Order: sequence, then structure tokens, then C-alpha cells
Amino acid sequence: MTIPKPKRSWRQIVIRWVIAIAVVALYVWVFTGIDVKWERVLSERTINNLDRVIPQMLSPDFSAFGKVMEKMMETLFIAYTGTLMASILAVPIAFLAASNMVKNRWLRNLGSGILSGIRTFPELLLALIFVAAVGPNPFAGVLAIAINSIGMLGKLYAEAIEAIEMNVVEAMSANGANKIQTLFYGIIPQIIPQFLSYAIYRFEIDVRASTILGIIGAGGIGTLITIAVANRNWSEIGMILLVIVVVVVLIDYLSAFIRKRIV
Amino acid sequence: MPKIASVPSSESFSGNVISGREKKRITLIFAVVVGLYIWSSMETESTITDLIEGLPHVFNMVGQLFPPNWDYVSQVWPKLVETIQMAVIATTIAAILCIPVSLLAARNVTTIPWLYHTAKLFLNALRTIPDIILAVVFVGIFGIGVFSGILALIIFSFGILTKLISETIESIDPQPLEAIRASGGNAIQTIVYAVIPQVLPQFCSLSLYVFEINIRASVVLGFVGAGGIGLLLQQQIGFLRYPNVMTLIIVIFFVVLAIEYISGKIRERLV
Amino acid sequence: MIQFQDVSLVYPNGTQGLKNVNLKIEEGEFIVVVGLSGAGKSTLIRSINRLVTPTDGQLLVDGENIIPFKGKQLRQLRTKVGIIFQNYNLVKRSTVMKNVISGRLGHTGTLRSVFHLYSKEDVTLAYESLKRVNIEEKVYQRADQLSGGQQQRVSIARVLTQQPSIILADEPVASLDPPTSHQVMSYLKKINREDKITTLVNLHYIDMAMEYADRIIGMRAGEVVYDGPASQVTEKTFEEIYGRPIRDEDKRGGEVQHA
Amino acid sequence: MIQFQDVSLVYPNGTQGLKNVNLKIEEGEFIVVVGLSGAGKSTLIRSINRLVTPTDGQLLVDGENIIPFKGKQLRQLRTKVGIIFQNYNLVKRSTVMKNVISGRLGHTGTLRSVFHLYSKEDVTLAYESLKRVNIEEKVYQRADQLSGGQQQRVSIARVLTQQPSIILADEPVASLDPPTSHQVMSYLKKINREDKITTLVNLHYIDMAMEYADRIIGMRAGEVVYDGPASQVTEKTFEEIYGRPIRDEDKRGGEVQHA
Amino acid sequence: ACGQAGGDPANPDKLVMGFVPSQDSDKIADTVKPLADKLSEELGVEVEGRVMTNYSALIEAMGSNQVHIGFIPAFGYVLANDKHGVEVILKSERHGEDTYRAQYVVRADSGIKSLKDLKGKTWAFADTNSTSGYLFPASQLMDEFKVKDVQAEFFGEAVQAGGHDNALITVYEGDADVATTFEDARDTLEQDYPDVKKKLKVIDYTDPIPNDTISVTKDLDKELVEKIRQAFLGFNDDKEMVNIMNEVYNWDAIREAKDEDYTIVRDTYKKFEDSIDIDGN
Ligand SMILES: Nc1ncnc2c1ncn2[C@@H]1O[C@H](COP(=O)(O)OP(=O)(O)OP(=O)(O)O)[C@@H](O)[C@H]1O
Ligand SMILES: Nc1ncnc2c1ncn2[C@@H]1O[C@H](COP(=O)(O)OP(=O)(O)OP(=O)(O)O)[C@@H](O)[C@H]1O
Ligand SMILES: [Mg+2]
Ligand SMILES: [Mg+2]
Repeated sequence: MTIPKPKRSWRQIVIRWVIAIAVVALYVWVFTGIDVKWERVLSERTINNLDRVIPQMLSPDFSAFGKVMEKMMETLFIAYTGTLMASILAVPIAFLAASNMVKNRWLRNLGSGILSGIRTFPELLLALIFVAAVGPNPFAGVLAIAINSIGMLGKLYAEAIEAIEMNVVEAMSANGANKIQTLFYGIIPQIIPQFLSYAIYRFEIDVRASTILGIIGAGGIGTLITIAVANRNWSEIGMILLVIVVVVVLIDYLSAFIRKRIV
Repeated sequence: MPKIASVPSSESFSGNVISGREKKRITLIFAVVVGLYIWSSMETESTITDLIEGLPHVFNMVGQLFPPNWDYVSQVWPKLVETIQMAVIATTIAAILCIPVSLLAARNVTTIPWLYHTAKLFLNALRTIPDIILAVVFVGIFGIGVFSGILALIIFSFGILTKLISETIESIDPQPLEAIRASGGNAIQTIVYAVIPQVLPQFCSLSLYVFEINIRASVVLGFVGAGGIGLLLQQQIGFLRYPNVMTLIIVIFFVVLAIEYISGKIRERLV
Repeated sequence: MIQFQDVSLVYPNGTQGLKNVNLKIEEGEFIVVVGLSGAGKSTLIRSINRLVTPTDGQLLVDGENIIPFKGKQLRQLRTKVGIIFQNYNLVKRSTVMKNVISGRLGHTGTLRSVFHLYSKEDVTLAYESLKRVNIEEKVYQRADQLSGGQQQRVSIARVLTQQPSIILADEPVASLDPPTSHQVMSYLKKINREDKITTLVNLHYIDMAMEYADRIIGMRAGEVVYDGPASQVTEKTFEEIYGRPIRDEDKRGGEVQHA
Repeated sequence: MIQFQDVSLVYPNGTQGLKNVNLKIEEGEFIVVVGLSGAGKSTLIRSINRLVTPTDGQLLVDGENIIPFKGKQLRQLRTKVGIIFQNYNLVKRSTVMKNVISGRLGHTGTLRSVFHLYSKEDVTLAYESLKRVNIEEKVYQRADQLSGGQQQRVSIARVLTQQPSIILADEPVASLDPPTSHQVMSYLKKINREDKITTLVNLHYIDMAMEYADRIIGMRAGEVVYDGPASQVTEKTFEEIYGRPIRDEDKRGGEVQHA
Repeated sequence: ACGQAGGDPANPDKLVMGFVPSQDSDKIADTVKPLADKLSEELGVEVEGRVMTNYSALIEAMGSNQVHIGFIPAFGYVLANDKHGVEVILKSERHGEDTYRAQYVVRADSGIKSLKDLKGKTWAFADTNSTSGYLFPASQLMDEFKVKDVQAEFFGEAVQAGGHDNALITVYEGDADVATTFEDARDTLEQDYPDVKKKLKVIDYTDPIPNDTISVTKDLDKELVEKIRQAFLGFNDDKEMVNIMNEVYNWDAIREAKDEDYTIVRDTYKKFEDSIDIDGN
């Protein structure tokens, strides 16, 4: 018996080869171009360094616990305030960027343009700008986090809005509901769980992100990290790491718990 | 913690649109969220008036970013190439490593509870480490240079990717798995025939998403001598040369845009 | 009363959805529209509450031509005309009550509805409607926890809460199994009788059409090709409407009781 | 031959899925299991290829008690017993061929299967199986591009490729419309006759059960309450099985041709 | 500048003091609280201290009068003065000096003896914004060997290491031949690398570099500025404060300073204005 061979057009075959060659070329370019000093990486010094750094990191400096914890709390506050602000501010932009909400292509491109623009803006530069605007305090960090998070949250929100069941929206307008009523009865109930769960997810990311802001005086644990690094104080870095890991893992479990209950 | 969702029983009709229980629940959640917000904005000295007064400075600073200094692009090029190369390597390795581990961390594939929980905990802990600490530690061990940067990116993106992929695996349709098992397939066959086809498109698009994150993360790495375009960013901010900074931002923006475009194309083909 | 006067509808892509349709539907009638897939059944039904807009002719609802309606007038028309969809179109994550009360949106101010400030009567009405389709015990359950038939009953309750003078139903039983289909059709029929609400239902299956309809309208390629009382309908009629002999699969039941 | 000897199954949460079931099923029989929802039909069927594990008694397949089976032995058992599911359980994004050939996994080494190195015979067998359910022209299409009935046929082809000596089918037609249901049942029946494969099918609808079964097993609350040839079954029997008078909705067709 | 959070830019309700720990110090503090408290006590105004590890934000915050008193390294001060008219009032004294030097460090066994031996070698430095790590040594080499671009024309290769310690380690481990750091950055490393002083030797020093500044915004009331100056100078006589300054910031005393003291830094920076964009690799 003859089994028909899968049909592939010439076009498909050519596309396949082009992709394959492109991928191979990419990797050749990457691996020949990158300048890794293997003889250094694989040298005895690496082992000496491992010996020097790791044991110290693994014996965290508990005397620093108080100050690390204090800064960690500040980091948490920054992340919470910033994320909450962002999760609200992102909503209107997300609606603007969702293809099933805004029919005008230019408006929509504006919406998604704003979002990708924000996402590329380095958070450190944002923090710098806000330190200049409101002074070197945690509020500058809050603002930097808030703006930075809008980019990602807005994008995720917009995707969630695009995925809603539009026939429900149709049913609402078939009832004689106006636009605002349709929003509250047809759209919001559909998107709320995702929005909440994205906001919580983003909160976790922001806790990590706000650890960096301290570098330029915008509050949080970043100052401690940079100073400990400059002082080569590995055991304090160990302590900082321990606090971050434990606190964030706890938040993680808490938020997984909350998320499970709302979705 | 408020007990949020409970199985709504056929609660008797209260004459209201919203049942008494739901009303209490919503009020409680609202109170907690707002209460926490008030507390944390006091702790962080967040006052709107400060922001409003500071706005002219925001505009002033943003204004200084323009016009970007296009002459600077030529000097950005080598570091940009390095950044992209670092990100490609890191993403590739992270994507490969992520396959077995995300299977371990997926509840519906790894049915041994302790193994699954250990994998999950390990990943959760790994993901919490800020990229800057990773970079610092690797620079401390392997010296400055791209190798340390790549390692930091691998660990960083491995954590994110594995979480996303294992969640994707957990949400696949369980029925084909049962069917393969029922026709005598072993664990590996079940993965190859029922799990992988279902997660392949997401695997690709999430990997590209992580690639994009890696490009952005290397901005931070530059601060500790771990290579990449971040080095330039830090330099130019240090000299307060904002038009050059803007040039860097625009370059990164276009790279990210290009990745988004490519990943859109790939998704279209795969889904 | 609904009157189609030479109504045509051409979709933007050029498809002729309706072609010179002339119909007169009296108050309280129970009409079933049948026809092959693509015949224009949905288009006919949906033009009555202007989910689609005819491109030609006049469509009178209670004596007014609704084709030029816009904004407020349109919302008022829709308040008067309830529609039931094939996929129920409930907000899955909202409670049954919230879904049903949304039938009153057209009668309620925006602010009041956003804050759920409904009058006692509205809430009672919603609950009564649930009772009429025997699903009142699920009032605070989420819609996604109900079975298909139950969801369709909730969507009927939503329409009842709207207190429309016309009910449209676009293949209300297509996603249901046969027993549940009959149940849902019975509820529709019951409401039609009790409240004298003009009812138009699209159906695919001819046996159901014959069982429930007072009057049957047959469509083919956008045109009304049959219009008459259900009692006069024969297999022949359907063969005309379908343009081919009746097959088993044209009946909801398929081949039954062979054994 | 399959033999249930005093088999009971209690789910971890305490639900009694099977209760002292005693059955003897000969080679080549076509058996339909009927019963209300929750009666234990699925539990009965699924215990035969050990997707669930009885907690008591002996279950002999070809003379061997399969209850203590594990690992390799279990996979061998499953290679011999094919199962068809209500929702087809195909890998939607894989091609029909890949889905069908996965029926051979139990016969193929892990490495070979991972790299899709199937013998010529296996591939031919898969294609033959597709032909037997008349769907060979879709061989390289993706499963999600097929209709429900076609998907169910693919899943039958998958089981055929497995060359089992027993086929189980857990409500294979519940998600299908009546005409397609009959088609699928006919294929199962045909295969049962041609290959003499013992076949056990769960059904909800009594009319179909009577049409296709050689023998009918009725279940209620985990117990076998009826067991006899289909020809001897009457309405009375069903009333016994269901514990209440037969209603129209117990038949796939529902009430037909009243008009 | 317009209305500020602290009220009037000349007489703010609360003085904010921004502190950038000098990269050129072998120990970096993470708090300025004792200093701020003491100052507040002396001035009768609330004083808040903030530590930043990067001076760019401090300069901008002083430009917008969000920070009034800044502890800025020499090069940062020059930028701040150029851009926002920030004025230096005091400077620090370490080891009895109000200046320090940058040093050239090579491996003891490398055979490199003087600056001219460095030609074509690999150079490691902290970063291009560092006064002692980059600006001064590069300027010295430019003058001495008449080159315009040290990285391209004098050295064979250059490595931006991210910190003075990293620059030294790079040389210690043989990945570079010479590191330029503040004097004597090797102390930082002694704990991790006990033999660092044996293995690495200093071959030369640069001209003196003025120490870190205490600067104020240009809008601050002159009388208030004078009070601040006196308050800080008063710390020199306060044993407790001297201890704090020494322990935490490595300062022995505080001295008066004028903008002219920093002319040398400004001139050095001017030399780089066009070429500094060269990347550090
Ligand atoms: N939005 C639209 N744009 C263009 N053509 C459409 C649109 N909606 C329907 N049509 C076309 O108009 C014709 C009538 O469609 P309609 O949906 O009214 O048919 P129907 O009788 O309801 O069919 P079915 O039984 O499949 O629901 C069909 O040819 C259909 O393809
Ligand atoms: N995994 C399980 N855990 C606990 N109880 C179960 C489980 N699966 C089924 N049951 C219970 O066992 C009983 C028998 O279930 P089974 O699925 O065999 O019924 P069925 O006859 O197939 O019903 P249906 O027609 O609804 O499919 C039911 O009461 C059911 O709730
Ligand atoms: Mg239709
Ligand atoms: Mg079942």
C-alpha cells in the first residue's frame, strides 16, 4: 500500500531552509564574535575565588540583619506603592492599546507605542529623573517603579482585554446598555481576575527591581548592595541575599495563595 | 488573610443584587488594599503635591534627552553587538536547561509530591535573586567580562523562563496525556507525544520574551563590569550627557522592537 | 407588530444577507425561522433589534421605522426587544443574579447601575424571572458553574427581566443536547403564551420547529421562501426550503427507535 | 476474556465507585454499559485498563489478575487494551498521523519513538486504520482542524493501530450530534465484528444501547443491576436500571415526529 | 528654580544632605545619620541625610534644590558647578592632606619600572567617571607622551573594571598589566588577598587631586551657608565627631575650600570633553 507523502509546497521548503540557515548563521556569529576569556575562566584562580567568596557568602553576617531588614521593608513599601499606582494607571492605556476596544488604528498604535517606549526606558534613568524632581527619597523610587511597571502591565492588560468574549459585550448592547454599563457589566467582570493576578505577579518583579534603585538614592536595599560590593563584604552580601530570598519567597507563596482564591 | 473564595452555596435569596457574603468580601479586600496603600505611601513619603511640584523638573530632564546625539550611534555599535551576543547565548542555554527542570516543576508531569515541591521551591528562591547581585557574585568569582555577565543572565532568565514554562505545562489539556498513558506509553513517550506538542508555541514565544528581558537586563550588568551596553549607559549618565543616553535608549528600543516583531512572526507560524 | 417592507441587507463584503423580505408579524405570535446554514436566519432575527442594519427597505417595529435609529433611540428599541443567543453570552465570572439584572440596564441610569443601586422592584423582577425558569436556587452562583441548559435558562431569565415586548432567539438550543433542548423550547413557548410576547426563534432542526411553532418562516439565500402556519407544513415544504430531500440529520433526533 | 470477581472500588474520598461487581465477558462480545450519571460506568470501564485501581476483589484479563500490576506489566496490559474517550483526547496540535501512530507507543522503544523511527509496517498499519474509519485523506492535517466526529474517528484509528484485543469506549458519542453519533457507533460495531475485538461501550442513551449492543449491562450506585442480551431488554428493564420511569430525555433522539 | 518641597529654596524648612561615598576611599559608609543629627542640632533646622552610590542623581537633585548640601567627589563637583552653579564650601582632609594622588600599580614581577614601559600594555581602571582611576592618570599620560587618546594611542588595550578593587584584581590575576587607582587602594584587598602588597607594586603617582567637597546649591541663603560652614568646621574640635568622620568616611578633618582649588580637575576634564566617549574596552 502506498501512503501519501505529506504535501509541501516549494515555498514552504525554501522558507524552512532559509530559517535553518539563518539560525545557524546567527549562532556562528554569536559564538565567534563573543570575547570570552576561557583561559581565565577555567584557570586555577577561579577555584581560589570560589574558595574565597562562597564560604563567606554562606556565612551571612547576622549583625547586619537589623539594617538589612529595615531597608528590605523600605523596598517592599516602594514596590507596593509603585505597583498599585501602576496597576491603576495601566488600565486606561491598556484599553487604548486593545484592538477590540479602540477601532482607530492610530490611537491604538499610540497606546502600544507608549507602552513599548516605557518598557525600554531604563529604570535607573527614571529613578534619576525622579530623584531630581522629588528629592532623593523612597518616593522617587515609587515613581520610577510605577512608570516602569506601567509598560509591562499595560501590555499584559491589553492582551487580557483582547481575549475577552466579545459576544457577551454584544449581548449587553442588545439589552440596551450604554457604553459605560457595558464596561461594568460585560467587560470588567471578565478581566478582573487576570488584572489582579498580573498586578500581583508584577509586585514580585518590582520587589526585585526596587533593590536596584538604591544605587542613586531612591531608597531601598540597593544602597546596601553597592556599598557591600565596594567594600568586598561578601558576608554582608550573603545576609542581604538571604533576606531577599526569604522575604520574596514568602511573598511568592502568599501571592500564589491569594491568586488562587481570586481566579 | 481574608477568606476570599468559598464555594458559593445556593445561598438563600437576600433581596439584593450582591449577596451579603460577597459584599463583605469585597469590602474587606478593598479595605486591606487601601489600608496597605495608605501605610506604605506614608512610609515612602509619597505625596502627590511633591510630584506636582516636581513635574517641571521631570519635563526639564526629559527635555535634556533631546535631541539624541546621532553621532554617538557609531560608538554604541560594538557594545550593542556584545549585548545581543550575550543575550543570545544566555537565552539559548537557559531555554535548554529549562526543559527538564520545568517538567520537574509541573504538577501534572511530576507526580511525586516531594520532587515537585523541591523543584518549585528551588526555582522560587532562584528567581528572587536580583540580577545585580548575580552579576556581582560572578564578577567576584570569574573576574570582569562577558562571561560573568552571561552567567548572570543565564541564571536570571532560567528562573523566569522555567516558571513561565512550567505554568504553561500545568495548563495543558490533560486528556491526551491520559490517552497516551492508556495506550501503554511510558513517561518519556508521554512527554514527547502529549506534552511537547502542546507547549511548543508558548515555549518559543516565551523564550523570545526572555531574550528581550535579557537585552534590558544587560543594562544593569554594565554597572558592575559584567559587559554589555550598560557600561556605556553608566558612563554617559556619569558625565550627564543626556543626548547620548537618549541615543542608547533609542537603540535598545529598536532592538526590542525588532525582537517583538520576530517573535510575533514566529508565533503566527507556530500557533 | 413587526413589519418588514421590502427589506434587503448587503454585508460590507458584498454578501446578500436579506433580499426583498416582506413579512408582517402580529403580537403574541410564536414564529420559528428555518433554513439551511447561511440562509439568512440570523441576519433576519438580528436586524429586528438592529445588531445588523438593513441596507434597504423599511423595518417597522410598533409602527416606527427602526432602520435609521441611533444612540438613545436605538437603546430604547433594544430595551423593548430581548435576544437570546446560541452560546448564552453570559458573563461567566459574574453571578447569576448579576447576569439577570443586567437585563434591566436599559431601564437604569448609568451611575445607579455601576453601583448596583437597583430598585426593590427590579431585583424582585429578576428573582421572579429566575423562578419562572426554575433556577432560582442558583441565584448567587457563578454562571460558569452551571450546565449548558441551566445557562440558557439564565439567559432566558435575563431577557424576561428586560420585560421586552418581543423576544428573539438565535438558535437557542444548538449547543444543547436533545432533552435539554426540549426543555428550553418549552420554557420559551410557556413565556410566549403567558405573557403574550411576540417570539421569533431560529432553528436548524425541522422536527422541533414543527413541534413548537405557530407559524414557520422558511428562508433560502436571503429570501423568505415559505411563510405559513406550522400545521400546514409537510416534508414537502421542507424539501422546498432546503432545496433537497430531507435527511435524517435534519432532525434533532436523528435515527431513533430502530431497535 | 475479562472476569470481575467481587470487584469493589472505593475512591480516596470515600465514594463507592464499584460494589461487589461480578461479570464474565467473553471474547468478541459487544457490550454496552448503561446507567445514570454517577452510576459507576466509567469506573467499571476504566478499571479494565487500570486507569483506576479497584480496591478489592480480583479482575482477570486473559486469566491474569491485573489489580497488582505496576510499571512494565501495566504498560503491557494497556498495550493490549485500547480506550476511546468522550473528548477524543487527541493532541490537537499534532497531525492526525502522529496521533494515530502514538497508538504504537506501547510496542515501540522509547528512543525509536522519540525520533519517530517507526517500522514500515507500523506506518502502514496506522494508515490502514485511518482508512477503516474513512478518514485517510486527512492524514497530515492537524487534529484541531477536524470536526468532532472526525476527531472521534481518528481516536478510533489510534486504538486500532494499537491492535488491542479489547476496546473500551467511555461515552464515545456524548459530545457528538445524533447523526455523527450513529456513524461512530457503526464504526465501532463494524470493527468489533470484523476483528472480533471485545468491546465495552458506556452510553447514556438507551435507544442507542439497544440498537448496537449484543449484551447490556445496567449499573446503579456502583452495582451491576442488570446483565443480559440486548434482545431481552424492555422499557421495564431500563426502569429498573434507572430506578424511575423512562423519560423522553433518556433517549438520544428525544421526542421526535410528534407533529 | 521654582517652588520646592522644602519650601523656599533659600531657606528650606528641611535641609537635605546628599552623600556620595567617595569611590576613592577604602571604606564606604551606608549611613550619614550621626552627621545629619549633629548638624541639625547646630543649625536648629531639620537635616536629613541620604546616601547615594552614584553622583549623577545627587547633582541633578541639587540642580532642582531637592538636595541642598552635597558631599561630592572632585569630578562630580566640577560637573555640578558647570551645570547647576553648585558652590563648594568645604573639603575633606585625609592623612593630614587636602589632596590625594592616583597611583600606577603593576605586578612586582612584571619588569615594568616606569610610565614609558606601559606603552602597548593592557590598562585596567574602575570607570571613565573616576577622577583618580581614569581622568588624572590619563591626563598625565596624554601630557607626558603627547598623545590625544590614551586608550587608542598609548595602551594596547583597556579594561573598564567597574571598581578600583576590580581593577587591581585584574592586574593581580594577570588579565591586565597596569591598574590606576587611588592611593593606596591595595588596602581594600588585603583581607581577600593577603599577599597583594607583595605581588603588586606602585611605580608612579599622579599630581595631587583635591579631596571630596562639601558643596551647597547656588540658591541657598548666604547666611545659612555661612552657618553650615561654621557648623562643619566646628566638628574639627569635637572629638566625638572627628571619630565618627574618621571611622565612617576616613576623614580626619574638614577644611575651607574655594572653587579655584578644583581648577586643576576642571582643566583635566576639559581635555577629555571630546574624546571621553571612547568606550572602555
Ligand atoms: N458580518 C458579516 N459579514 C459578511 N457576511 C456575513 C456576515 N454575517 C453573515 N454573513 C453572510 O450572510 C449570509 C447569511 O448569514 P446568516 O448568519 O444570517 O445565516 P444563518 O441562516 O443564520 O446561518 P447559520 O444557520 O449557519 O447560523 C451568509 O452567507 C453569511 O456568510
Ligand atoms: N476520581 C474520583 N474521586 C472520587 N470520586 C469519584 C472519582 N471519579 C468518580 N467518582 C465518583 O464515583 C462515582 C461513579 O463515577 P463514574 O464516573 O464511574 O460514573 P459514571 O457512571 O461514569 O457517570 P457519568 O455518566 O456522569 O460519566 C460517582 O459518584 C463519582 O462522583
Ligand atoms: Mg445563524
Ligand atoms: Mg462517566
